[in-house]
Amino acid sequence: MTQALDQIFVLTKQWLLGFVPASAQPICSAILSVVPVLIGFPLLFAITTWLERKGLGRLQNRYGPNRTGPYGLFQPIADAIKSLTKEDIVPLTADHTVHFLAPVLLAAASFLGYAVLPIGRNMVLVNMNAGVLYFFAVGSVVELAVFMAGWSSRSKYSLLGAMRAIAQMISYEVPLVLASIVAIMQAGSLSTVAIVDKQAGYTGIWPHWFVFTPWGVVGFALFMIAATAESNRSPFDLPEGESEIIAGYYIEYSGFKFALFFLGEYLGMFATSGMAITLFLGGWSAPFSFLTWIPSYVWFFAKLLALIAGFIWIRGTLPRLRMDQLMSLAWEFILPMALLNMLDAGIWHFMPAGVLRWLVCTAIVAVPCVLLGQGLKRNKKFQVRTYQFAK
Amino acid sequence: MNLETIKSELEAAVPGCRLELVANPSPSGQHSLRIDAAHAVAVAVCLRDAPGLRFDLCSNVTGIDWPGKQTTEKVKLRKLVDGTQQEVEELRTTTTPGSLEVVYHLFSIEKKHGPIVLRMSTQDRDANAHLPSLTPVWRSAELQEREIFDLFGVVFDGHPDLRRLLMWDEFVDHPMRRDYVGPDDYEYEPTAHDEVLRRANQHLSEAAAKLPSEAVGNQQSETDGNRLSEGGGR
Amino acid sequence: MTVTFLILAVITVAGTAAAMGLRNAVHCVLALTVGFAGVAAIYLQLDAQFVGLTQIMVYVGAVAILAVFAIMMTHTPLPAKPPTYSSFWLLGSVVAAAVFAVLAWAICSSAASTQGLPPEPEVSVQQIGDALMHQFVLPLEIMGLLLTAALIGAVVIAMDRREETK
Amino acid sequence: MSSLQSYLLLSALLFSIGLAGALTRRNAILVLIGIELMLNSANLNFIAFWRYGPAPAKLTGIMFAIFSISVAAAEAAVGLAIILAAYRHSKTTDLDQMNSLKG
Amino acid sequence: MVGEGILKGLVETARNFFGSYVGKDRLTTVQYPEERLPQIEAARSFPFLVYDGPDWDKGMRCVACQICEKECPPKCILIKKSADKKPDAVGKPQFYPAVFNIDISVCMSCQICVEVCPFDAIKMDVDYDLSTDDRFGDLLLDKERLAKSNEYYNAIHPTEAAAVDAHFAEERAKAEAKAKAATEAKAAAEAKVAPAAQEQPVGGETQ
Amino acid sequence: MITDASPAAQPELEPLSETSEEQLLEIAMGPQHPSTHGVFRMNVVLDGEHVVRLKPVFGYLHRNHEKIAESETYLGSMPYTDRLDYMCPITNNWAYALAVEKLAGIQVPERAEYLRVIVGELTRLQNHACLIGFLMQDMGSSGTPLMYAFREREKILDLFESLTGARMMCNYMRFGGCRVDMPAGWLEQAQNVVREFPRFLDEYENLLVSNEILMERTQGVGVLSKELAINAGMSGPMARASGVNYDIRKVDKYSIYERFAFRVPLGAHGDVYDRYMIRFLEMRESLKILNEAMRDIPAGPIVDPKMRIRGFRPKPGEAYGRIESPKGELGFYLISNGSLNPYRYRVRPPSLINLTVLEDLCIGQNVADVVAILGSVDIVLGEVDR
Repeated sequence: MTQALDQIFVLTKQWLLGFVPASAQPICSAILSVVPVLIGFPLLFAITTWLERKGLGRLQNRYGPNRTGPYGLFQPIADAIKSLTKEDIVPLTADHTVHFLAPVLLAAASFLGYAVLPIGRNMVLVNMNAGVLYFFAVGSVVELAVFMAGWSSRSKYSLLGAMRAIAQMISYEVPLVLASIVAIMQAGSLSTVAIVDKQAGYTGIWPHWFVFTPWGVVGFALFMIAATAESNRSPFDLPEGESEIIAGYYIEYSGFKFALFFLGEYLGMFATSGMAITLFLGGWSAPFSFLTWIPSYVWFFAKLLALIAGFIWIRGTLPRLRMDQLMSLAWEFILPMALLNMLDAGIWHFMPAGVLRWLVCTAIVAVPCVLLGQGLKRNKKFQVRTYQFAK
Repeated sequence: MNLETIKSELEAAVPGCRLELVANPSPSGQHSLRIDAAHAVAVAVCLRDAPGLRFDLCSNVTGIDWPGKQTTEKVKLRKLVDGTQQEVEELRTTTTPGSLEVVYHLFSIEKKHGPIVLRMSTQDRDANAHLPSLTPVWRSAELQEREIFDLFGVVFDGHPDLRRLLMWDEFVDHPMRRDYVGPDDYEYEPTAHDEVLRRANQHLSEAAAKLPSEAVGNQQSETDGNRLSEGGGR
Repeated sequence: MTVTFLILAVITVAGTAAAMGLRNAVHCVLALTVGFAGVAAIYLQLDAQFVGLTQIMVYVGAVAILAVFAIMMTHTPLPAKPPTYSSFWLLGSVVAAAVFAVLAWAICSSAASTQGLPPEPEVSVQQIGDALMHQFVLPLEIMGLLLTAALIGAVVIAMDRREETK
Repeated sequence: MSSLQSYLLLSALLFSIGLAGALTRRNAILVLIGIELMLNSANLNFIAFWRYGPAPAKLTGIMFAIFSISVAAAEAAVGLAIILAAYRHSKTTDLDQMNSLKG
Repeated sequence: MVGEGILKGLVETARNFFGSYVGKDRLTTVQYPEERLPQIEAARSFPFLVYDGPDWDKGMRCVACQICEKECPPKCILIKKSADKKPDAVGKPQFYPAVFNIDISVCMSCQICVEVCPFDAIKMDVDYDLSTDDRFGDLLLDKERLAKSNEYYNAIHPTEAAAVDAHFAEERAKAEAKAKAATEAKAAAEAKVAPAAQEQPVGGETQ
Repeated sequence: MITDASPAAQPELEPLSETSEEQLLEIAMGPQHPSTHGVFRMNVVLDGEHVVRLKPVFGYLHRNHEKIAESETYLGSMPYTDRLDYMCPITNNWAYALAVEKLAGIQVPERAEYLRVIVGELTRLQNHACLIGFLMQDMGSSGTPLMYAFREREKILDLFESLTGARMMCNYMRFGGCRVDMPAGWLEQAQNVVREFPRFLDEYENLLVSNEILMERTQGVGVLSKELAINAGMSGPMARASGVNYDIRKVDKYSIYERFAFRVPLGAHGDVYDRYMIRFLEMRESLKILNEAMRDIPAGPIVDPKMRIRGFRPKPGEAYGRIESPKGELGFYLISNGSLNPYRYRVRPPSLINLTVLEDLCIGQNVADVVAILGSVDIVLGEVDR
């Protein structure tokens, strides 16, 4: 029963494929795999916008949306209708073709990454040999879409936003990849399925997730920081910096195209979160051995939502960084840490299991982390100040 | 701080300056010191830097418009009327030119005293409405002098950036002058106040009568006038 | 197979031709990315998965972006002022056409180029890694050195003179 | 078709397009891009020869392509940096105007 | 340690997040059309005219003295004095406003008209649901729409209204006493002078 | 001594054409920009993201308040002052009332002075809390601190409403006192709010003060030197953050501020962080004043019984009255010619004058810093443009 529930989607697909002739089976199989993803993740996007607005509202002591439907649940639908019925405005001097293509490309590129995300046991669109590489390769297309949007709008704000976005994305792609390399090293494969399989199994009730190792937790933290920057989320939302350059590269978009940017941003966030789950949080595996009866995809989405909640929490708390600080964070902290972390993962691999391994590996990452942090603080010369009062 | 002693101190420090005490009859007791334009900057620098004075904060700068007055009086004159000297009563109008006055309120942050009120007057309200700018002495006067330039029309010589502050650059008049009449091309809200509309329309027709067609056309388009009357008819 | 190849080839050629022919420099780069992506797809079709993905990552994700960045930073007039092409564009085209003719003639007349497709090889990423780390470790090291040198060189060359004086 | 020959022809075509671009464009960045295109066509050749070659398991072609891509990336970086430096000097990316060594 | 302040902030927002489910003081939003804040006695929105008795037109306290019209800072009041007089609350014949308009699109709710009114005739309303789709007509309140009963006034500003009523009662008592005294005096006079003059009519036909 | 006319050197800008190595980007921040706090425009010339030039453009909200006041009675201008700095209407009322009281020599009863201090300091609390919230909003913190500030402001506005009848446009002061006395239970309610306020400040402090991102964003940004601050007439927290010891409550000893023990915090760096922390500390000091004032408030009349509402004609003369409003020195300069209307009515707006140095603060900074600097100056466009 558990087995069947776990594999219900896989079995359904096979059952449906039984009705089509063998010659059409590959294409039908592809369609049957892709369509749920194309529907499911936008649906998740809708739910997330609602969750985000609700959660942010509560963080800020507000109710959040509560007028459309029970608990404001229909808010995403209302938003969709609103954005669909809005006038689509294209600036007169804009490069119309590129202006049109940019959101389409962005949304399309955001979808591509899902091909290699294992969202459940036996539930991956393509079990690609170089899955992680594929993921990062299609991720880089987003930059181009962002540039197209910013450049084609012929607006100074959008150009500023595009420049910021590209600079930020390029800078953070390096730490993102480097942070994920530790997991690849341990799994010995670029295939996402293999990485998840490597993290299966339990010691007692405790899972073998990579995040429960010194290099894993550092890698995960670095990956999440870089992923936040990569998906333009607060506190790294400079490209769209509401209060500075208004909406950045998509300032000149309205209506459905604007919604596509929104969709693209959230899909990117889901994809990178999904990749973080795959790389460090054991993919679809249950957190405790006694919970394995819950279907694998449930676990995947539960972890995804947990990470998204973290994103929302951080967004509701932190102010935005400045461009140069963002860059110095990437180059002075995250990049060295990621490189060290790779060394740490290597040492972990070659040291015999035991307390000593734990101690050594923790020390290797913890000490530089503190030192780098202190250095960063000293370089920037910021401190909590004390104030004097006039007599 | 006695204004008298300040005055004498200033006169000693700035040779040739003409200072005048202006009494203030109100209970506030804030008497002021009228300085002449030629020595204004020197006096200001002295006020700021003299160790006993140290008025380093120029808090408030503002303008006052004193429009010219026309006074008519009956004068008895000896005149030749029909070949004989006669005493004739005659109306004589004297026109005082009026002036624009700029007032500076100074305080001292260092010595915590103040205020001392400085006044400067222009010669008239038109061509000679020039005064030296005290912005080089007190930076705080920068925007306020611009505002006075904008709203009163005092030209501050030596101001680093004398542009209109609140009104738009194409605007010609100076709205804070007492004789300023607002243009009627405001978008008057149709209101219950027939009085407003009546005044607007009246002013409009006056303007039309005063100016040849072209100027009126620039200021006030035909449609605006129609709109106003429509609003009035509502 | 053939159809896929034809489609990809058409896309690639169209993209690259547009990249070399369009007047607006940014359009050129955008078209170029299409061409690069087409080439990457052809690599994938030739079972060179790793190279294909690397191609996308390097060319689309880095070179194209660098190019547009350079275009933005050099304030290239968009679209370019009428003489988009060099003064000896005719000569250049003729040379290019001649090169193609010679190459095409050589390819068509070559016996080796008509051979059939061998069976699909097993190329896992692990194998590539192994090869890089064992057989090709020296080139890899040199490549690393080269990339470092290029990185430093690029930074030094492109560095703003004002920054240097600080 | 779709044999080695077609890949080679495509590669030759790409090479010529790149060459034509490199020779005819005035914009230095586009010339650089043309050169990149020529490198790409060479890569395509490597991959095609590897795939149709006698020993695809030996990965030589792939290795060549990987190294070639790396070189191309390095070349692009340095090339664009030089263009930027030249632009700072001569305020143009137009090669026809960048013809003087004195600047 | 770097990140300490960030963590502190995260804890603080989390506390607010959960606190908003627990404590009322953290979630102060009022769901407006369904819930409303308790009416504050001192609140003010726009002026209205108080009338006594059942008939708004007859009982209007306003005597068209036009003080409020003069004192109104944005000049949003328009009053036209009547030609005749009507008895007021005390019984004295007074003018009344033939036209009394307030343009509440101009009014800035400053309450100066209320303060300057010597007759306690104009008071501040507390009604704030005044949005309308007719920009001009509905925002120009005439005499009829301005008139609100004394009971209504008592309901919205009880303390203030009680004081006013007491004041009026006093006045009325005084007037009555005066009238009584007058009638008594008159009666006394009548007792002296035989042909009694009829009581003065209280209507508005004088003048 | 007299020769040197400009000690506080204004930044001399080289002509743009010579310095600019690359093409500069000129963008208009505002009048429709989320961070310009109303309709305000800054024409910013950028080199990359660095500000080369910045020209503030004023006047979008100009309604010539001073001209209107010349045709109003003295009292008639009182509700207009609410609309100057709409974040703190009561202190505006106060400054105007103070100026008129100076002009006409009116005494204020003691209870009214206490009431004025209480509402004035409450205004300062809500203004500073909101300012910090807005500043954080400008730095991109999704409005969380702003919402917390608004939550507390709501409580203070409730107090204002039950006292004055309006939440923001209070129109509370009268010449020689206040308009109404506090209703029953108001003092307890206010004491409650004041008692709860430190909790909110602690919360704010946890959220913001030691936040590394905030410190990085604000420390060393928009530094204003003490000399320039004095010379450019900065006032209020803006000046005190630069170390200028000048609090009009202490200097002028107006109203009854002498009676309260409060301290004036001073900054040492004059950057955005200092301006923000000074406001924090001022709120704590305001709480002290409030506690003392609420404890000591005497009974008595709230307005000078001799004052008439109608037909108020001060004798000819002039007066400049000023108070320490939350934004800085808010002064009113009045000239009476003995008629019902002031001959000249002038507002000395702290918001406008504090903007004098905006360009000096922003040059060389980032676009992102410009909004933070503007936020730390604390302007309200109703007052800037008047």
